Amino acid sequence: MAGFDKVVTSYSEAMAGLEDGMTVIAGGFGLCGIPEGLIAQIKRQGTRDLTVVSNNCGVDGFGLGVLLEDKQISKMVASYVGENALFEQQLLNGELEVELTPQGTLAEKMRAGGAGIPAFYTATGVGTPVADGKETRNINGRDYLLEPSITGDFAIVKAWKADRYGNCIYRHTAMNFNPMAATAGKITVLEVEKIVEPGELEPSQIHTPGIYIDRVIKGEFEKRIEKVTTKQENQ
Amino acid sequence: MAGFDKVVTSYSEAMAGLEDGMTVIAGGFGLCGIPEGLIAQIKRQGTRDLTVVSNNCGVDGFGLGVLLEDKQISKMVASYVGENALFEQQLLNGELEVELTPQGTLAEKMRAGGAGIPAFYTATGVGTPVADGKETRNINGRDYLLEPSITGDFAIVKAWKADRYGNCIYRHTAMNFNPMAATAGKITVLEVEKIVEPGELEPSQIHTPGIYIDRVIKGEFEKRIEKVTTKQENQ
Amino acid sequence: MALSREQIAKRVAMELQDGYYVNLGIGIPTLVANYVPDGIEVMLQSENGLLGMGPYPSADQVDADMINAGKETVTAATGAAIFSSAESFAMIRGGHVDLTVLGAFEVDQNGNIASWMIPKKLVKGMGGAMDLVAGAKNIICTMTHANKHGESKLLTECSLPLTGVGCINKVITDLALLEIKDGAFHLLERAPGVSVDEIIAKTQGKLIVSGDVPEMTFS
Amino acid sequence: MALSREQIAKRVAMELQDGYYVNLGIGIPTLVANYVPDGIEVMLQSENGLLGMGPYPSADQVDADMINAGKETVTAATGAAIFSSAESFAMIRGGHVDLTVLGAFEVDQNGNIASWMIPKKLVKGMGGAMDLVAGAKNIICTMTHANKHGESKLLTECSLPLTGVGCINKVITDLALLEIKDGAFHLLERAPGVSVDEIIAKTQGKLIVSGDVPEMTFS
Repeated sequence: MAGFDKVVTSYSEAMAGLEDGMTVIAGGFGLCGIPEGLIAQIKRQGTRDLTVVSNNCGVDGFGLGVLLEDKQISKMVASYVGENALFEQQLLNGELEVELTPQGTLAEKMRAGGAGIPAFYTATGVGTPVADGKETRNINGRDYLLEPSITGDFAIVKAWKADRYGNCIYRHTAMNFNPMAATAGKITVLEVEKIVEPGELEPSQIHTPGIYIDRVIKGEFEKRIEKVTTKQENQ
Repeated sequence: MAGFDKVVTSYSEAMAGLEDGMTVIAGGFGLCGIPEGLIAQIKRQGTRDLTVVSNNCGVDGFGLGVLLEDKQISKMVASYVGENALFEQQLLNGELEVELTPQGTLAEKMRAGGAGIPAFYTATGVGTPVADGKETRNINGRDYLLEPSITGDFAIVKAWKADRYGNCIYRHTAMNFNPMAATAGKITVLEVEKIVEPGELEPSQIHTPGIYIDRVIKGEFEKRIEKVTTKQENQ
Repeated sequence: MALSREQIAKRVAMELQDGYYVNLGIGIPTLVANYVPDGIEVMLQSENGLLGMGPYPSADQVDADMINAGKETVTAATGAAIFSSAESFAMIRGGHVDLTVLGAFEVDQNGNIASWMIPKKLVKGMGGAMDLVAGAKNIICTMTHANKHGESKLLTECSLPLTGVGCINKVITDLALLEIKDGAFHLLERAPGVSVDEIIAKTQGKLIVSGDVPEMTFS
Repeated sequence: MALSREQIAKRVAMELQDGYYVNLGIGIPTLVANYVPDGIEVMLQSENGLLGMGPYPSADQVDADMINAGKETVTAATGAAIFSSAESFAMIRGGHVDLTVLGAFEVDQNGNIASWMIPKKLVKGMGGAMDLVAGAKNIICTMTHANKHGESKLLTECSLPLTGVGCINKVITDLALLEIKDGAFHLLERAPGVSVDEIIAKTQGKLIVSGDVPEMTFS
């Protein structure tokens, strides 16, 4: 790598430096817009005792779910985790700690983490179990919770197209948590479908500017669909 | 207006409901990306005692500066206001109150206001006059200021192209404060160079989704330049 | 007779207004999209990051990169916008969504809602529900009036852990339409053929019945 | 001899590293862009919302919609990105900018900086300076060592209202390059022909001089 060319050609380079006990923030919503190859690399590396921050934890055998197979995740921060039996089992066995976080608060925690905002107030969760142990403060007549931001040692992100500088765009709703995750990693690794040359992406249409991205790798994606719903079946 | 068609055809419709004493949040950076016609309409309407929140206050005779001519602004919240003599004069006379706010904090206050976050912590301004009267709190070993968010009765915003639903895109650096301003108005009025039909803008390339926009008007723009700098002069 | 799921959805749909941005939860709320009254346009917000959710795709339109918050493949309507989940919840938390419709286990007379957690059962998570109930200006809760044991789900005080506090304005059940205000359920409409007495019997929380309670109509 | 503005900029430019994202303030810092060493690429961030600021446009390229934070017409470099001011300051506040170069009225031995407000003079505002000094990992302050009355601007304690606290790592003046750490200015380099004694005389704050202090070189 020289200058701003952040493209790496192997997954081991892409995830170099990931160590046991680190925090990994992952983009994606369900199985949509997940960095499939980077997750596979973490499984291959066998890194353990990870704290993973992601809206969901994949399904059995796909997405972040594969990191459960060898018990690589010790703590999961997520808004909804109900899609895999292995998760359930490890949770009940006490092998896995879970911090359930409201989806919007989770998105904002990642954004705030990347934006140098250590904490913010939100009405979400006031009066619920989410408020346990958190400061509640009345501002202009309404109660709000103080929520700390999240940063990670690594962020793993999936985009559609990126240039060599890491400027990237996401495709449709595969955007989801990826832009915030991208900002919140000490090292942010971007896995993309296509690498283009700098200048090919219109500057004002870039979703995530390259300043947030440390490494870019071209991946191949299965893009498994969680729930195929079509007109024929439903209307 | 029916359904989601937010296009209005007169400036008086565009700014209907603006009353003396209200708070107006305006997009723009210097004279770049300012809603010229909406500002002119406020001058025409003669609405007084306004609190205006904007990064700058235009120049003498252009941009928000024209609202100083008839003393329509009683308070200005801005990060930098040094470009007009009239401003200086009204400030020294005590006719105008100014709340200087760091540029990044101002941008974030607007975003937070639109996003239902009543306050956030930032390191910006700690130990400076900006911290006077604000809570300072140590989080993870560093001091931060608690900054309340900003919302306005009206937001006036300038974009390049919008569809009838108010989905819009900005052109180059004329984006600046406009996306945040758009979210922070009880009523948000968008002045644009071109109106297109819904579906013409690529969904994932829209900068501001129409949900934030109440009225859209097509304007004509002078686009005055504050400092023309060219290669010939400088290199 | 108690309303079917479809009838509940149909009654909810009558609350829609032209130009509303609406978030529909999973279950009965999703069905509301099928009953938008003629002459009215609404735009559906899906909290993963889509404003202007269209119908399900045809088999050859299915795209793994185009899903809704229920993780179902969908299409984008004309004039849709797609954005990050942070932007999506900025909309929700900031009160820009006109109406949210969601299901619940319990609702109480103070507008509290419990919808995500049953102690000693495995908790899958709250997803976006807590943000939706905290942020929406206007929330309709759809549910059966009583559980399968005949116990009321409209309570004096929710017994389950809450999703949100004092946030529910309106409840549409299989038996009735009720408004929540001033610490009580106000019975506004009853399902066709359902007696006020039955509703009284199946409402554990404080219920206000004033005058004749009309039967629901669906158009 | 004291350095010219251009020479200060040239010395600052030697601090650049390949692949740095850099924010340059108004005045001397702006000139740094003209002296980026050969073989090194940097990308300039402009806080209104531009990453990858290019040179000034030719007369026929001038575009009112393409300006920098100094409100000057500029161009976008190849591979530039344009975004909102909130995003721009998310980058800055979040510590993603590798180096910030800015001017100051005063700097003190604890790394405090005063650069925006002179009491009893009209205050135009801090613009983005407070965010930049609070957010940058690495800040170089450029200034003349003393004011026109010969009074030091490198102080024990800033006398003017602050822009930021404990944030300046390095000062490059017309006389010297100094590092600030452990509550003192550490003299690392002197301008060619400027004596250590002159620097001592013109530094009011605590100054550490260890061993021979080399003269600056510019390449």
